[in-house]
Amino acid sequence: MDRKVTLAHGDGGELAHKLIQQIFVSAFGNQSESRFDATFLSLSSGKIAVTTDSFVVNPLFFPGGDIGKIAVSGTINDLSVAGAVPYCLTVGFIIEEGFPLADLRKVVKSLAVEAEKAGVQVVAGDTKVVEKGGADGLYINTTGIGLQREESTIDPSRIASGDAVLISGPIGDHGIAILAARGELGLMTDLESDCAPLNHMIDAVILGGVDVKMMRDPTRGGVATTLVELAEDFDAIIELEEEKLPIRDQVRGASDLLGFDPLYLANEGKVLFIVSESDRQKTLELLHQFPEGRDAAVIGRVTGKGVGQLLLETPLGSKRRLHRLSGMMLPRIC
Amino acid sequence: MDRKVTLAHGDGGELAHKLIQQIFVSAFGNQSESRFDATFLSLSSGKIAVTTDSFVVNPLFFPGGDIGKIAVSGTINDLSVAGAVPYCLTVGFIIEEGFPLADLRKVVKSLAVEAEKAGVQVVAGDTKVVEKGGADGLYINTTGIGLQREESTIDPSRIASGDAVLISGPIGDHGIAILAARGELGLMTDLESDCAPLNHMIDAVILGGVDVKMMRDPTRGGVATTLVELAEDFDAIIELEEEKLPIRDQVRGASDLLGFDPLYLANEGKVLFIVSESDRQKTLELLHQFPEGRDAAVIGRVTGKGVGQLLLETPLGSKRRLHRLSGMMLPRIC
Amino acid sequence: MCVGVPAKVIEKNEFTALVDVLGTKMEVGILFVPDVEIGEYVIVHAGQGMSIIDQTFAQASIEEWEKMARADII
Amino acid sequence: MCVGVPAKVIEKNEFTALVDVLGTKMEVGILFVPDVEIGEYVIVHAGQGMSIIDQTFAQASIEEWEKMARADII
Amino acid sequence: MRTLFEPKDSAVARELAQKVIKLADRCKEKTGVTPAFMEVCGSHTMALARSGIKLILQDHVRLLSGPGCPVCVTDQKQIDAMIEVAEAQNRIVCTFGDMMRVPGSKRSLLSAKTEGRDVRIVYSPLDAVRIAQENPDREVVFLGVGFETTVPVLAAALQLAELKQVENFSMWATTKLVQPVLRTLLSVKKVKIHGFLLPGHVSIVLGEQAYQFLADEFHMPGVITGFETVEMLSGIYKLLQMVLNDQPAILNNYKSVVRPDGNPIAQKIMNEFFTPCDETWRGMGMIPQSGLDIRDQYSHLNAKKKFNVTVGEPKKTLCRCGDMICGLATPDECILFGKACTPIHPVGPCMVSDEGSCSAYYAYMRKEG
Amino acid sequence: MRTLFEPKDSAVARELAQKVIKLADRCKEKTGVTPAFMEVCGSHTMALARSGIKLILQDHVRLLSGPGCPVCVTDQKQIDAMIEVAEAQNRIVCTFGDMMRVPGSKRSLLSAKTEGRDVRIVYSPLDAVRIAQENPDREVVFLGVGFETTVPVLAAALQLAELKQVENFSMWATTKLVQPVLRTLLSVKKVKIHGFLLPGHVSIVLGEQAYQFLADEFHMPGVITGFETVEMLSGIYKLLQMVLNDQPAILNNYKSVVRPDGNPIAQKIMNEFFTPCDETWRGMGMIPQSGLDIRDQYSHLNAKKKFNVTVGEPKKTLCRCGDMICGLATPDECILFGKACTPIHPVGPCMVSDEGSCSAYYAYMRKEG
Ligand code: SF4
Ligand code: SF4
Ligand SMILES: [Mg+2]
Ligand SMILES: [Mg+2]
Ligand SMILES: [Mg+2]
Ligand SMILES: [Mg+2]
Ligand SMILES: [Mg+2]
Ligand SMILES: [Mg+2]
Ligand SMILES: [Mg+2]
Ligand SMILES: [Mg+2]
Ligand SMILES: [Mg+2]
Ligand SMILES: [Mg+2]
Repeated sequence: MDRKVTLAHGDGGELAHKLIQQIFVSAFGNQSESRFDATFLSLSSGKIAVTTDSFVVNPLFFPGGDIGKIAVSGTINDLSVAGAVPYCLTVGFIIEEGFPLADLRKVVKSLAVEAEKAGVQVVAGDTKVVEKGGADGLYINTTGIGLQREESTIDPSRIASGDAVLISGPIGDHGIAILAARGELGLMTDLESDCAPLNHMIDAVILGGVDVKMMRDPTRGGVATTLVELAEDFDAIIELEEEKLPIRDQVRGASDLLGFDPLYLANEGKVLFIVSESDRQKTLELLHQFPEGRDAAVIGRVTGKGVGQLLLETPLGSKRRLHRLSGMMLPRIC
Repeated sequence: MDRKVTLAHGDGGELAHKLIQQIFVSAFGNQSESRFDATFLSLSSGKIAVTTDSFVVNPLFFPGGDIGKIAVSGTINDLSVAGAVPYCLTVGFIIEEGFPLADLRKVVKSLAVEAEKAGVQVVAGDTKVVEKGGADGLYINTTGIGLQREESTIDPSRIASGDAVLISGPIGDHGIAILAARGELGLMTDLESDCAPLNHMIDAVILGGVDVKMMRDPTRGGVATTLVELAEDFDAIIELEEEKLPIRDQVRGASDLLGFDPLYLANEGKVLFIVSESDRQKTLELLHQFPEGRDAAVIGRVTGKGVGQLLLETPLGSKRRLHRLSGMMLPRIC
Repeated sequence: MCVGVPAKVIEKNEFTALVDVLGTKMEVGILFVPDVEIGEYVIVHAGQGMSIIDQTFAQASIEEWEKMARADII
Repeated sequence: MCVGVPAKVIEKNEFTALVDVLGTKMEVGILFVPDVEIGEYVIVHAGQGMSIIDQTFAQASIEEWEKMARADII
Repeated sequence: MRTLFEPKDSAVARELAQKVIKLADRCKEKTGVTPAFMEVCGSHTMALARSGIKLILQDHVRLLSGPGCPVCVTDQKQIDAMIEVAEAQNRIVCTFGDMMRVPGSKRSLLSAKTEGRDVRIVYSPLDAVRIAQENPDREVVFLGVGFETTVPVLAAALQLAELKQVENFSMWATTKLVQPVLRTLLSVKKVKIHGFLLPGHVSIVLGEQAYQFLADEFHMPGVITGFETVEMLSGIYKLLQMVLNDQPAILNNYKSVVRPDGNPIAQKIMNEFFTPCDETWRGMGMIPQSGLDIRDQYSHLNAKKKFNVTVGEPKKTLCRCGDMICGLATPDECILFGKACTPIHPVGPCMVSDEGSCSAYYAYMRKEG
Repeated sequence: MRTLFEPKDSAVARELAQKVIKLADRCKEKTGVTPAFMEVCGSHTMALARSGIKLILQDHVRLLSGPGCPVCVTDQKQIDAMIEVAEAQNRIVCTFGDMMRVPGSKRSLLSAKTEGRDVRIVYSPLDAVRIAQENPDREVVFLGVGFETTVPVLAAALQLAELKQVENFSMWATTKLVQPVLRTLLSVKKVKIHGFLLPGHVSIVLGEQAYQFLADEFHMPGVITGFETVEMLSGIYKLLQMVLNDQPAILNNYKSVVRPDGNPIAQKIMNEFFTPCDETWRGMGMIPQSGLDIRDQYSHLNAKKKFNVTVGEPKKTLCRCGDMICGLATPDECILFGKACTPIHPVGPCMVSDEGSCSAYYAYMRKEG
C-alpha cells in the first residue's frame, strides 16, 4: 500500500476498497454499512439521543491526544451530558491528498481505542479524499446515538436557587495545550489536553443517585460561554466565584503571557454539573474517584431564576457579568 | 451580519451563536441539540439503520443541484437502498473562512427543501470554520437514521439465477455534469446532475409488492464498480448487456471526447435493483411512474452463483469481465 | 495512439470552432482544417480538428460493411 | 498600553533567555536586560525582557499593602 | 503574577478596597466633589474592570480611562493605510493580535485575511523578521503600534533586519509618546481630574522622572502603578492621600520593576532607530512631537517610504473614542455602545482592543445581554 | 461516433465477426498457421479489447499489440527527467491525463502532485500556454509525448507561445515516428506477423503513401482502419483477404477521414517547429531518426535546454513492455502482470496508459479478480 493517501483512495474504486478493508474494517471490525449502504441496529428501545460534530483540530497530534481521540470524546461527551447512554458512533473522514497513511492508521487506532474504552461501537464510516490544499490534513465527523435513561433526572426546568455548579476538573488545559502544540507563538508547556470520554464518570454520578438537573461540556467558548448559554436557555442566574475556579498554573501563566482569559479557553474532557444543593458533597466525592474528576470543584451556584445571566464574583467581592466569547481570542501585547 | 464566514463564526462564541440562530435554526426549525448537546427522539421501534457520508463536491453549485441537495440525497438513498425508511438526518458543516454567507444560506435552504421533500427531519447540526485554504469552500457530512421495514424482502442470500438487474435511469449524468461545471477541460453541456432523494420511488416499488432482493446506489465508481462489489459481496455472477444500458447522448459524447467509460461515472440519483425474474415488468412499470424513474431499464440478469463476478455482453456477443474502477479516471488523448 | 472523435462544427470563428459531440460541446482549434464549414464533421484530437470527414465515403463504408456481412465465404 | 508579565529566567543564552511563567515557558530576548541572571525575574513584553524585578522591593510592597489594609482611617 | 506581587490572602485586597472607599469618601467630604483619577494606561483600564475595582469603587472614585491604548489612539487614516498595505498580493503582513479587528473605513485586517490576504499574528516583532528570512520571495511588513514600552522592541526588530540584511522586511510604525499627550490633556483639553494612575510598563523605559512636570507644572499628583489588584488599590490609596493633603508628587508604587532612570539600554536603541515627529491622535488631532518615526537613514526599513500607499479621507462615524481617551465621556454615554458597536462589530478602536475603554466596559461593566 | 460510422443494426457487426472467423479459419487451413496481425495503434488495442473483438477472435486470429502507445514506448530515462522537471518549487507542469500515473524510477507525476507539486492535466497543449499567460511569475512546462497525430498539436502550442511571446512557457517533448519503428520491427526484431492494422489517426497527418514500403519492401499487407467495431472487423477482413490471395497492399479502410496525402497543413507546422532526431524506445533501444525534437531556433521553448535536469540510470525491473510493444509477448506472459503490476501500481507504462497492451488486457481480457 502507498505511504500517502491519494485522490484515487477516495474514488470509490479498487484503492478505496483496499483502504477501507485494510485500515477501517481492521480497526472497527466488520462494518456491514460497506455491504448494505447502511448498518442495521436493534436497540433496546426507540428512545434515542442523537448528536453530531466535526473535528478540525490543528495540530492533529498533540500532548494528551489526537484528532481521533477528540472525535470520540466530543461526541460521547455530548451524549453523556445530555443524559443519554452512548451506544454507537458513525465516523466520516475527509482526508487531504498526500496525507501519510501511517498517520491515518494512528488516528484510526486511537479512535478505535477510545471508542472501546467508552464502550461504544463504530457502526458506519465514510472516507473522502480532497485535493492537496483542500483540507488541513484530516477532518473527522462523528455522529453519536445514545439511549435515553429510565433513571435520568436531567430537567433544566427544575434548576432552582441554591443549586450547586460543579466542574469536573481544571479549566483551559485543552486550549493552551493546543496553542502550545502549534508552536506559533513560542509557548512551551508540558500541559496535556484533557480530552477524554467522560461517560463512565457521568454514569457513576447519575447511578450514584445525585439529583443532576443539567450537564454541559464546556468546549469551544469555554466555561463562560457555555454557562452563559445555559443561563439564557433556561432562565437561570448563575454566580461563579473566581477564586474557586480550578486552573492549572501553566494555564494561568500562558494566559497571562498572551492576554487570554481561562474562562474562555476550550476544554475537551470536562463537564459542568448543576445539582441540587444537598448533593454537592456527594457529587464531589463521586467525581473524585475518577482520574478525570480528581480535581473536581464546586465553582458557583444558582442564585435565582429570571432573565438568565452569568455573574463572576471577583476576589475583591464585586460581581461582574460574564458574556459569550466575542470574536476570537487573539494574543495581545497591549 | 457579515457577508463572509469568519473564523469567529466557528469559535463557539457570540458570532457562532448568531450564525446558528439566523441560518440553521431558521431553516431546520428549533434544534434542541443546541440546548442539550444532543437531540432526543422517540422512534416507533428500536430497529434502525444508520449511515454516514461526507460530501466534498466541486463545484458547490452545479446544474441540477448543489452540495446541500447532494448531501441529503446521498444519505437518504443509502438508507433507502438498504431497505430502510429514512427518518432523520444530522448535518455537519465544515466551512472555509471567507465563504460567502449568501452561498451558505442557499446551500442550507436547498438542504432543507430536499429534506422536506424526502420527508425527513434534520435533528442535529454542527458548524466548524477552518482557516482560509483549509477547505475548498464547504464540506458537509450527513448521517442518516432510518427505520427498518416490517415488509422488507431485501436479502442478498436470496439472489438467484434468473433474477433481473434494473437501473432506474440513464447512467453517468452526475459525473459528466460535474466535470463540465468545473469548466477545466472545456466541456459544455446542458446535462444536469441526476442528484435526488429516491426514497419515495423506492417506497413505491417495495410497497407495490415487488420481490426486491437487493438494491444499491451506483455513486462513486459508477455502475460497474457498484455491481462488482455487489457480485463479490454476495457471490453472484451478474451479466449486463451493453446495448441495454441507458446512456444519454451527451454522456456518450463527453465520454468519447475524454476517453471515459460511462460505466464508471458517478451517479447521485440512481438505484440498481435485483428483483426476481417474474417481477421485472412490474418493477419497470412502477419506476416509470416517477420522473426519476422514467427511463428505468432492465440492464442484465443474474446468471449464477459462485465466485462473484460481473460480465458485460458487448454488441458483438462476446462477454468480457468488468472490474472495479482502477485509480482515477483521467482524461486522455492517447 | 491518439483518441480522435468525430464532432460536428456548429459555430466557426477565425482560429477556433464550437463543435458538438452528441450534444456535448467544446471549443476546438481549426488551424489544421481552416476550410471546415458549419455542419461538417471533424475528427478532434487533443483539442484540435485534424481532418474533415467526407460523408460520401462514410456512407459508402457502411454499405460496404453490410455487403461484407452478407457475403458468402466458401 | 502594554501587557507585561513577570517571568523567571531558567536558562540564559547570549541574546535570549528561556523564561518560565508558572510552568509555561518561552524564549524571550534579553537585549534590554543583558545582565539578568538565572533565577531572577523579568517583566516580559512583546517577547522581550524589559526590566529585572527587584525582589526586595517586591517583598517590601507586600508588607506595605498589608499595613495599609490594617491602617485606621479616621 | 500572583506569586510575586500578590499577598497570599485576598482578604488584604478586600480590606484595602474598604480603606480606599473610606479615604475617598473623606476626600469628597473635604473637597465637595467625588475624587476623579485617570488611568493613563489601557492595561490599567482592563485590569481595573476585570478585578472588579471599577465596580466596587464606582460610587466613591471616578476612574477615567486615558489615551493609553495604542490601538485606540491611532488615527483612522493610519489604520486605513495599514489595511491598504495588507491588500497587495504576494505580501505577508504581520502584526499584534490587537490590530486584527480594528475597523478601517472599509474593512479590517481580519476581513482582509478572511478574503485570503496573508496576515499573520506574531507575539514578538522579531518573529516578523524571521518570517521575512524564511520567505525571501515575498515582502514582509510589520505593522507596529505602541507607546514607549513597545517602541524599543520595534527598534530591536529593525536592528535585527539591518544586521541580517533582510531586504524584504519593512515596518509601518505608528507610535505614540506619553508625555506630550498628558500635557495636551491638561493644557488643551482641560481634563477635570485630581490625579493620574501612571503606566507601570511605559515607566520601565521612561523611569520616574518623566512625570515630574505633572506635579511641578500642573499641581497634579501621579502614582506609577503595577497591574495586580492590590497594586492598583494601593496606587489609588496614595493618590487619595496626596489629594487629601494637597501635596501633589510623583510616587513610584512599582519600585520592584520601575527604576528612577528607566531602562537606558532600551532608550538608547529607541533613539538609534526612531526620531520624534508630529502625530495625529484619534479624536484629539495633531499633537506636535508626540510620536516617533523611523530615522531617515533606515528609510529602506520604513514601509511608509518603501510602498506607495494612498488612502482617502476616512468616513466620519458617531464614534466618541476621542472623548473616551480624553476622559470626557464614559462608554455608556456613546449612543452606539452595545448596539451598533460591539466587540464583534466594533465601530471605533476603543471597542476593539481589550484595553480600549469601551471594550473593557463591554466585557466587564455591562449589565445587559 | 456511432451515428456516423456505425450501421444502425449491431447484427451487421455480429455477422461480420462470423465472416472474419470463417475467413481466418480458411486462411489457417491454407497456410497451416493462425493468421497474426499487429495493431500498431494503442487506441486499436483498447478498442479491440473493449468491443470484444479480441475475445471473439482469440482462437482464430492472433492480434498483437504494437508500439503505438506513446506513453508505453517512452524511455524510462525520459520519464524520470519529466518527473524531475515537475519537482522544482514554483513551477507549473501541465500534461495529458495519460502521463500522470506513469511510474518513474522513484515516483510518478501523480505522486509528485500528491506531495504538493503543481501538476495539471490539460486536454489541449494550447491550454498550457494560456496557463502560462495567466501565471507570469511562474515557469510553466508542458510535458509532451505523442506520434505524428499529436506532434502538430504540440507545434501549434509552440507557435502560440512564440506569437504571444510567452516567455515563461516551455515544452519537454518526447515524440515518436511510425515509419522507422515499423521498419525496425520487421528488419531488426523480425516480428512474425502476416499484416498490419494501420493507425487511423496518425494516418490523418501522414496519408496513405507513408506505409507503401511495407508492401513493397517487406511483402506485408496493411489496412488503415478506424476505431468502431465494424471498421476494425472489416479491416481485419481485408487483411485476411490479402493474406489468402497473397497480394499484399496498403488499403485505406478509413477513407472518410484519411486522405491519400494526409494533412499538408499539419505536416507543414510540424516541420516548422520540429526536426528528426535519434530516439530511444523503451525496450527497443535507440532507433536512428525515429523521433522529432524542437528545432534549434526555438530552443527558448525547449524545456530540455531551458532547465538543467540530470537523472541517473533508471533502475531495472522485470517489466516486459519492450517485448509487448514488439508483439513478442502477450501481457499474461509477464510474471508481474496482475500481481506486482496493476493499473493502480503499474510497474511498466504498458499498464498505465489505457492504450497500453497490459492495461487493455487487464481491463478487458482478464479473467481473475
Ligand atoms: S462604543 Fe464604539 S462607537 Fe462608541 S466610542 Fe466606543 S468605540 Fe466608539
Ligand atoms: S504487466 Fe506490467 S511489468 Fe509486465 S510488461 Fe506489462 S507493464 Fe510491464
Ligand atoms: Mg455534538
Ligand atoms: Mg460538541
Ligand atoms: Mg457539547
Ligand atoms: Mg460513503
Ligand atoms: Mg494544507
Ligand atoms: Mg452512507
Ligand atoms: Mg453513499
Ligand atoms: Mg451508497
Ligand atoms: Mg457542535
Ligand atoms: Mg480554496
